[in-house]
Amino acid sequence: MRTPGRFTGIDMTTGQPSPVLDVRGLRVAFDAGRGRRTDVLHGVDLTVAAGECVAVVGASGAGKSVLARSLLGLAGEGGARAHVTAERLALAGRDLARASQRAWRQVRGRAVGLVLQDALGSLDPLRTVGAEVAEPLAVHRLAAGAERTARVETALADAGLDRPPVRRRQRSEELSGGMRQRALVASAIVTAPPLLVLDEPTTALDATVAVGVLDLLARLRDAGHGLLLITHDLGAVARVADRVVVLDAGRVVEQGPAVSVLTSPASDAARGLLAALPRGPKPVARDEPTGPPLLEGRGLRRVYPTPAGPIDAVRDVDLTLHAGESLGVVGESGSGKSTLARLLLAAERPDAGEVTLAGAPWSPAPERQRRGRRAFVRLVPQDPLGAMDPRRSVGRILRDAGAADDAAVVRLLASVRLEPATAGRMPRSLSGGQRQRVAIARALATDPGVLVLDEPVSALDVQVQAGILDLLATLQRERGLALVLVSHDLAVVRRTCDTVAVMSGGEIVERGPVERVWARPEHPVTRALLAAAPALP
Amino acid sequence: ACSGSPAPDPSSPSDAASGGSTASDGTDAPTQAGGTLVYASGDAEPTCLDPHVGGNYPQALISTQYLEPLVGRAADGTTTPWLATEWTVSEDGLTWDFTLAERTFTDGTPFDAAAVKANIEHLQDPDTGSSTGYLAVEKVTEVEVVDDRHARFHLSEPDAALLESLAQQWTAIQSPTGLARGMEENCLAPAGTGPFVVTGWTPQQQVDLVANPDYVDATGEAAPPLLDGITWRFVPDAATRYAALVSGEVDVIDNPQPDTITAAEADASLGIEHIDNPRPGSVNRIELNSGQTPFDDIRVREAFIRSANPGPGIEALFSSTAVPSFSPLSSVEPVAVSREEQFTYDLDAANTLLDEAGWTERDADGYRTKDGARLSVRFPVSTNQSVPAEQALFQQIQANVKEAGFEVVLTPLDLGAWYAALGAHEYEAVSAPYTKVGPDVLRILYHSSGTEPAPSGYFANHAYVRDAELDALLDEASATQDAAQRADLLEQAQVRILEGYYILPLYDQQNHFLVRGVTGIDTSNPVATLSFQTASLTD
Amino acid sequence: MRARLLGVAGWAALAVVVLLLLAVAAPDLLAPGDPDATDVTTSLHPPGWGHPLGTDELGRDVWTRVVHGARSSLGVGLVATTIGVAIALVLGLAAGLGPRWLSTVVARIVEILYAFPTLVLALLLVAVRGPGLAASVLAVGIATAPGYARILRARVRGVAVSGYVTAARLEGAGWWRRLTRHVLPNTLWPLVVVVTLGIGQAVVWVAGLGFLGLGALPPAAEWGAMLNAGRVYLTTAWWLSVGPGLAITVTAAALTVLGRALGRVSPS
Amino acid sequence: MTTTPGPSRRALLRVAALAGRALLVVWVTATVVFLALRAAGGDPVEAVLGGPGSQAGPEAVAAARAQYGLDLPIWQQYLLQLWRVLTLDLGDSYARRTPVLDLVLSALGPTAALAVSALVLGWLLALGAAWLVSWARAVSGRLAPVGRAVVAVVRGWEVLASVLPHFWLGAVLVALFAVGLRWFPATSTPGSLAGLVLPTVTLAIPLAGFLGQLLGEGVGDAESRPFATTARARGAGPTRVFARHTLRHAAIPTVALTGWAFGFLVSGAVVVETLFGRPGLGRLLVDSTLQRDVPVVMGAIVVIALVYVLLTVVTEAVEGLLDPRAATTGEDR
Ligand SMILES: Nc1ncnc2c1ncn2[C@@H]1O[C@H](COP(=O)(O)OP(=O)(O)OP(=O)(O)O)[C@@H](O)[C@H]1O
Ligand SMILES: Nc1ncnc2c1ncn2[C@@H]1O[C@H](COP(=O)(O)OP(=O)(O)OP(=O)(O)O)[C@@H](O)[C@H]1O
Ligand SMILES: [Mg+2]
Ligand SMILES: [Mg+2]
Ligand code: NI
Repeated sequence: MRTPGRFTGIDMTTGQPSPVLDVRGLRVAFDAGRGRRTDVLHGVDLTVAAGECVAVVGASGAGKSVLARSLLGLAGEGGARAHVTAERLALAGRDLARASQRAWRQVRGRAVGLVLQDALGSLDPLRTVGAEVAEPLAVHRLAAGAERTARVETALADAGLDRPPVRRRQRSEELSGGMRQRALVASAIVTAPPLLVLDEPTTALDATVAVGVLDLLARLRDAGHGLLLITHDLGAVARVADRVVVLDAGRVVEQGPAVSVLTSPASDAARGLLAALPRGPKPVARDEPTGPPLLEGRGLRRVYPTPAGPIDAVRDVDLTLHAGESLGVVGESGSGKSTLARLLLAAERPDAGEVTLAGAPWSPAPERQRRGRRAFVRLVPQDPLGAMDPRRSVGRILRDAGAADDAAVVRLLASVRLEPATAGRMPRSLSGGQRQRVAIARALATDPGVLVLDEPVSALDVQVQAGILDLLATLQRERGLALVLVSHDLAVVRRTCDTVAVMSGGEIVERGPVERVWARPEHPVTRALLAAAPALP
Repeated sequence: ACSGSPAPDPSSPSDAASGGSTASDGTDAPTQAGGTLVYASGDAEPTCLDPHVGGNYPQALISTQYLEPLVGRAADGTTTPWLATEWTVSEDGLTWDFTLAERTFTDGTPFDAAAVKANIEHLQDPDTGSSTGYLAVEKVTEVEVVDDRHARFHLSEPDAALLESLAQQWTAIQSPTGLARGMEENCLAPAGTGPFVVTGWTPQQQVDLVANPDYVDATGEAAPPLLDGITWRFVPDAATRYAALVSGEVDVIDNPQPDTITAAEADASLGIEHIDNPRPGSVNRIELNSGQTPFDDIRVREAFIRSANPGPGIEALFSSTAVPSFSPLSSVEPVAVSREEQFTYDLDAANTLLDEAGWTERDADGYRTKDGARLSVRFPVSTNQSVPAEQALFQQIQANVKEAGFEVVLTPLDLGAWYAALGAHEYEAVSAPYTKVGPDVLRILYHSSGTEPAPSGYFANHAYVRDAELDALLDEASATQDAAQRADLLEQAQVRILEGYYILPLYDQQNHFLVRGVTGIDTSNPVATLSFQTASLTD
Repeated sequence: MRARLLGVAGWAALAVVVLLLLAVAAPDLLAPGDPDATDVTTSLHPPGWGHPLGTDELGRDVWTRVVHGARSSLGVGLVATTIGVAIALVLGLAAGLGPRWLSTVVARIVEILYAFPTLVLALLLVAVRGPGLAASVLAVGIATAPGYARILRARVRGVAVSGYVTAARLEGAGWWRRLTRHVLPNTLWPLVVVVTLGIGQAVVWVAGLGFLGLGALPPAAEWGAMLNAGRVYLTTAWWLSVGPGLAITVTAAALTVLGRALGRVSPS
Repeated sequence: MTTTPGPSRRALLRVAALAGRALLVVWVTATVVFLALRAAGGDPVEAVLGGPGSQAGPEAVAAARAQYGLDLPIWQQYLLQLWRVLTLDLGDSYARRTPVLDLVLSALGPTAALAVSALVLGWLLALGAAWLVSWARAVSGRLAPVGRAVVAVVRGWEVLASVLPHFWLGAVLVALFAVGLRWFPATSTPGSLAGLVLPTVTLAIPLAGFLGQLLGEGVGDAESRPFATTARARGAGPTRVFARHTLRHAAIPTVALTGWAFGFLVSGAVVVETLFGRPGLGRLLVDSTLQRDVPVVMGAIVVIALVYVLLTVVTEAVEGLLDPRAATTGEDR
C-alpha cells in the first residue's frame, strides 16, 4: 500500500501532527421553498487522525450521508440548495470552511476520497471501470499513460477485484453489485488520499465479500489513511473502527472508542441501536410441519441468455413450504436467490420443473387462472423503489395492492411502523428504509398465506428491522403465514427462520434446520459464510 | 446534361469580376467598358432557353439577349425593320414577302430564307410543344424560300396581326443548325443573332452569357456589346433580390416590390434607377365569369365593379408605381380605349343593381342571398403570378365589395391547381396575365372561340364572353389590311367589352426593373424586355 | 403546494397562456375592432396611439389582427400536435407493447414517415386536397408523428418491463388495468414537455408552409400568414412582423416553460 | 457451442437487411408520390408543353403523351416509374427534358453542403449552450446569481431560437448582415463559402434551439445522477463532468432524434433555398411539384429517402459508439 504523498497531516503552524479531518460546528440546512430552511446538521464536531478509522452510526435519516457529502463540499448534490457553515472544516491541515470552488476541486479526489451510498449508480454506465477509477489521477494530473494504467490495476487489486486487467475494460453494468462497490472503493483509493469517506460501502455485499472489503479498509487504516466509515452494520464497526460517533437527528450524541460505545453505550440512541441487534436463534421454535405442503417446487431450472452464453441461474432446485413454516435462503451474491424467489411467485416461467400451490398447478397455469390466487402469494422485491409506480402515492399503491379503504391503509402503515401521513407521499421522496417498509405493507395488504421476501430489511436501521421481524413472527404464529426469507444477513435469518437453504451457483448445496446448520455446517460455502459473519463484542 | 463553363462568383461585386478586359475596338466609351453584368430575375426559371418551346415571359426576358425577331415595333405601334428589312403584303392579305438582312448566327450558320422557313416549321411542329409561338403563326400555311434574302409567307386567311406576332420573342429566329441538334440540346443553348451567346446554364442558379463580338444591330451597324457578358441569376424572393441590389451583388433586378421601388426612388444615395416598362397587349384586370351565376347577370357584374373601388387600394399599395387603368388594353397600345366614368365607385348604384337583380336578402354575416344561396364569388389567385401587393389589393377589393353584400373567397393556388380550377369553371372572378404584342390580344381573350378549351383544358376567355357582335368586330379587325379601319373596329370592340362589365381593369401589366450602376439599357423590345446590348457598367 | 413549484417563470407562462385563452375565447375583450376592416388612408402607420402595433399595408390594425389571430394560430398548433401525438400514440404503444414483429413493422412505418419531410407531405397534400390551413396542419401533424412515436416507444418499452408493472401483474392486475393505471400515465407525462414544445413549433411550421404559398387563406388573421406578409416590408415597415412574430415566440416560449414546469411538478 | 456466423457473413447480412429497409422506404415513398400526384389536379402533359395553361394544339399534346408514356394505362405508368426508380434511371424530366438523375444529383450537392453545415453548426451551438448551462449551474457563492442568470438566458435563447421561422429569420439576417453590414452576400451560390454563411445560420439557429433543449434536458438529468456526484467528488470540474460524463448520456437520445431534425432540415432547406436564391433539392422539389413534373418529384423524394436511410445508419452507428449498452442488448430499432 502506498503511503500518503503530499498531505502528510502536519499542521503548518505548530509542526505537530494534526488530524486529517477536523470539523467544528458544521451546520447544514436545505432550502425548503418560500425562503424556509430545514436544518439537517446542527453543529457537528468531528476529527479523524491519520491511521484512524472513525465510524458514524445512527438511525436512518440522521444526516450521515449529508455529513459525508459536506466533507467534500458537495452537500447540495442532487437536491435542494444547501447552506453549509462551519467554524472550521479542515482537511489535511487546510481550512476549507470558506473555500472557493477551485480550492475544493483541488482537494476532492486527492486529499479526500468518497464512496457514495448509492454504489450501483455511482459508476458511469457508459465508461469503462478503468476510466472511472483513473479519473482522479487524470483530474489532478498525477499519472498518465502506462503509469496510470498500472496504478488503476493496483487499486482494483487492492480493492479485492480479481483479474484487474479484465475488469478495467468492463463497464459497470457488466459487474455484479458487489464488484461495483469494490470498483468504487478502488476509485476512491487510487490517489491514496489521506482521508477516505465511505458511506455504507458494504450494503450490496454478501458476508464473505463484505469481510474482504472491511479487511481492505483495515489495511488502509494501518497504512496511515484516516477513514470515516458510515454504516448501519454494527458488526462492521466492531471489526474495523477505532472510534465511534453516534449521530442522532443531526447532532453528535455520543462518541468514544469503539469497544466502549459498543459494549457500554451512554446515549439513548446508541443503546437503542445495540438493543435492537438481532442475536441468537428464533425465540419460539415451531412444531414439525404437518399436512400437505403449501408451496412446492420440483426440479426448478432457469436459464438466462447472456452475451457470454447461457447461464443457469437456478438449477435442479426442489423446495417445499408448509403453512406456518419459515424458510431462509442464503448464499453468495449472484447465486440465484432472487431468481428462485421469482420462480416461486410464478413471475417467470421455469425452463424445467414446476411449482404447485396448495396441490394445484401454479407455474404451468395461464396467467388468467393465476390472477385470482395472486392475493394468496405475495412478494417483497429486492428493489422496492423500482416496484412502485413513481406517479402513485403510497396510499394509492396500497389501495392497488388490495387495501380496502383508507382505514386499512393506515392500519397497514402502522403495522410497519410508518405514520399515517406516509400515505400521501410519493415513493421517491421516501428514505430507503421507508420504502422497504412500504413494500412489506403492500405485500401484507391481502392477508396472504405465503410471503416471499427478497432482502426485506437490508436498508433498515436495526431498530426498525427488529420491529418488522417481530411483526412477521407474529403473523406467522397467529395466521399460519408461510415465509421465504432471502437475506445475506445471517443473524436475521437465524432469528426469523426455522429451516435454511444455502445456495451456490444456482443450486441448493445445503439445507436443514437453522440451528443444526449453524452448529454443524457441512458445505464449504456454508462454512465460509458463517465464518465471515460479523461478531460483536 | 446542363454543364457549362464554371460560373463566376456572383457574390462578389460584378465590376470586380471577369478579367477586366477593356474596350478593344477603339470606341470611346463614356463609361467603363467590359465587365460582367449580374441580372437577378424573380420570374420562374425557364425550363428551356428556346422561347419557341412553350413560350412564356421568362423565356422572352432572357432570350432578348441572344435571339432577335424578324421585326420590331416603335412606340407608336408601327412596325420597324429588324432581321427583316422590308415587307409587302398582297391585296388579299394571304401572301407576305419579307426581305431579309445579312446576318450570321453565332454558331456560324448564315441567316437566310431557309432559316426563316425552318423556324416557322419548328414553331408549328407538334414535337416542339410550342404554344405561344404556335398561336402567333397559326395562320401561316407555308414559308416559301424565294432566294437567300427573300422569304414568302402563305397564309390560310388574312392576319392583320402577323407583324405584331412576328415581333415577339416567342417567334424569334434561331440558327437552323442549332434547331437540328434536337430539343434537348437546343434548349440548353439556342444560337441566334443576338448581342450575347449562351455559354452555360446551372439549373436553379444562373445562365451565363458572353458578348457576341460580331454583333450587328437592326440598322446594320457592327455593334458589339460593351459588356463582356451577363450572369443571369434566378432569385425567386423579392426581398432578397432587392437586398442583393442594394448590397451591390447584382446590377439589375426585375419584379421589385412596389414599396422597395418607392424606397429606392426616395433615397437618392442608393443610386438606384427605376425602369417602368409596361407590357404590351392586355391590361391587368379582374375577369368576371359571365358564363355562370351570379355574373351571368350584367347587373350583378356592374354592381361588383361599381363597389370594388380599387383606386385607393392601388394608390396605397403601389404608391406611384402603378396607375389605375380603365381600358382592356395596355397603355402602350395606341388604340387603347379608356373609360374612367364606367368605373367610378358608387355603392348606392351597386346596391340598387343587386336589389334589381333579386339579391335582396342578407344573411347573418351581412352577405346578400337569393333563394337561400349566398352571393359568393370564388376568386382563385395564382401565387406564382401575383405579387404580394396585388394579393393585398384583392383583399382590399374583397373588403370593399363586402359592403355591397358580395362574399369573395380568395384562394391562393399553385399554378397547376389554379389552371385546374379555371378548367373546371370553379371560379367567378380571376386575374390572369396574358402578354401578346398588339391589340389582337382582344381576339384571344374575348372572342367566343376562346371559350373552347384547348386539349390541355386551357381557354383564354376567362370572362366567358360569348357575344356574336363582338366576335364579328374582332374577326373583321383581324382580316382588315387598313390600319385606320382596324383601329376603329378594335375601339368599338373595346367599348363593347367595357360596357358589358366583363372586366375590372386594374393597371398595366407591371414590368418594373431596378438598376444600379448600369447605363444604356435598351427598353424598346416589343415585349417590353430589357436588352443589354448597349449597356455598360458605371463606377 | 404544487403551484408553488411553478416558480416565477412558470407563473408568467401561465399568465400568458391565460391571456391567450382569453384571446381565443373572447378576442373582442382585448381588441374590439374588426380584424379584417381595411382603411387605406391609414396604411402602414407605425405603432402609436390608436394602433399599438401599427397598421398593415391595407390599414388594418395589427394588434386587432394579432388578438383575433390567436384562435386560428393556436388551433393550428393544437390540432397539428394532436394529430402527431395521436398517430404517435398508436404507433408507439403498438411498438412498445406489441410483439416483436409489430415493433419491427412500426419501426419501418416510422422510417417511411421520416423520409417524408414536413414540406413534402404538405406539398403532396396541398396538391391533392387544395390549399388552406387544413392541408398544412395535417402535414405538420403527420410529419411530427414519427418523432413523438420514437420517444414514446422507447419510454413505453422501459415502463412495460419496469418493476412496478411487474409488481402490478404479481398483484393480479389484468393487462388493461396495467395499461391504463401504470403504462399510460408514466409514458404520457414525459411527453407533456415535448408536446408543449411541439405546439409552438407546429405554429412555426405552418407559418413556414405559408411562405411557400401553402398556408392560411387571406384575409385570415393567422400569425404565420401575417408574419409572412410582413416579412416583405421588413425594411420599410418593421412593425408588421413584430406583432405576429412576438405572438408566435411568446406563445411558444410560454407553452414550453409551462410544459417544463408541469413536467417538474408532475409526480415523477 | 454452435458456430456463430463469421464477421464477414454477419456484415453481409447487415448490409442485406439495410438494403431491404432502403428498398422498402423507396418503394413506399415512390408509390405515395405517384398516387398523390395522380390524385392531384393538373395534367402532367402540361409540364411537357411549357407549363400549365399551355395552348398547345392537339397534335402536340398527343405527341407529348406518347413520348412520355402518358397514354399508357395508369398501372403501367406506375410500374414504369417504379422500374425507373429501381434501376436508378429515373427517366427524363417532363418539363426540362433532361435526365432526372442529372437534375437531382446536381441539386443534391448544394443541399447536402447546406444541410451538413447547418447540422454541424446547430450541434455546435447546442453543445455550447449545454456546456454554458452546466458551467453556470456549478457556479456558487457570490457569483451564484450570475450563474442563474446565465442559465435563464441560455434557456430563453433556446426556446426562442426553436420557434423562429426560417423565412423570417433569413430575411432579418439578410437585412442585418447583407444590406446593413455587408459582411455576407444576400444571395447564395454553391461555389461561394461566404454565401453559405447566412443560409447555414438561418437553418442552424432553430435547429440549435431544438437540439439544445433536448441536450439540456438530458444533461440536467445526468447531472443529478450519483455517478456525476462521484465524478465531482474526484475533483472533476464542471467542464470535465460535462465533457466526460453528462454530455454522452444526453447525446444518446439527441442523436437518435437527429433523424427527426433531418426532416425539418430538408423542409427548412426549401425555404432557405428559395430565400437565398440557392439551387438545391428542396427548391427542385417544390418547383417540380407545382409543375406536376412527376419524374423529378419522384427522383427528388427517392433521393431524400435514400439519404434519410443513410443518415439512420450513421446515427445508429454514432449511437452505438456513444452507448456500448445498445450493442450488447441488440435492441431492434
Ligand atoms: N439534497 C437534499 N435536499 C433536501 N433534503 C435533503 C437532501 N439530502 C438529504 N436531505 C435530508 O436530510 C436528512 C438526512 O439525510 P441523509 O441522507 O444524510 O440520511 P442518512 O443518515 O444517510 O440516512 P440513511 O441511513 O437512510 O442513508 C433527510 O431527512 C433527508 O431527507
Ligand atoms: N433477467 C436476467 N437476465 C440475465 N441474467 C440474469 C437475469 N436475472 C438474473 N440473472 C443472472 O442470474 C444469476 C442469479 O441472479 P440472482 O439475481 O438470482 O442472484 P441473487 O442470488 O439474488 O444475488 P444478490 O444477492 O446479489 O441479489 C446472476 O448471475 C445474474 O447475473
Ligand atoms: Mg445515507
Ligand atoms: Mg437478489
Ligand atoms: Ni399543494
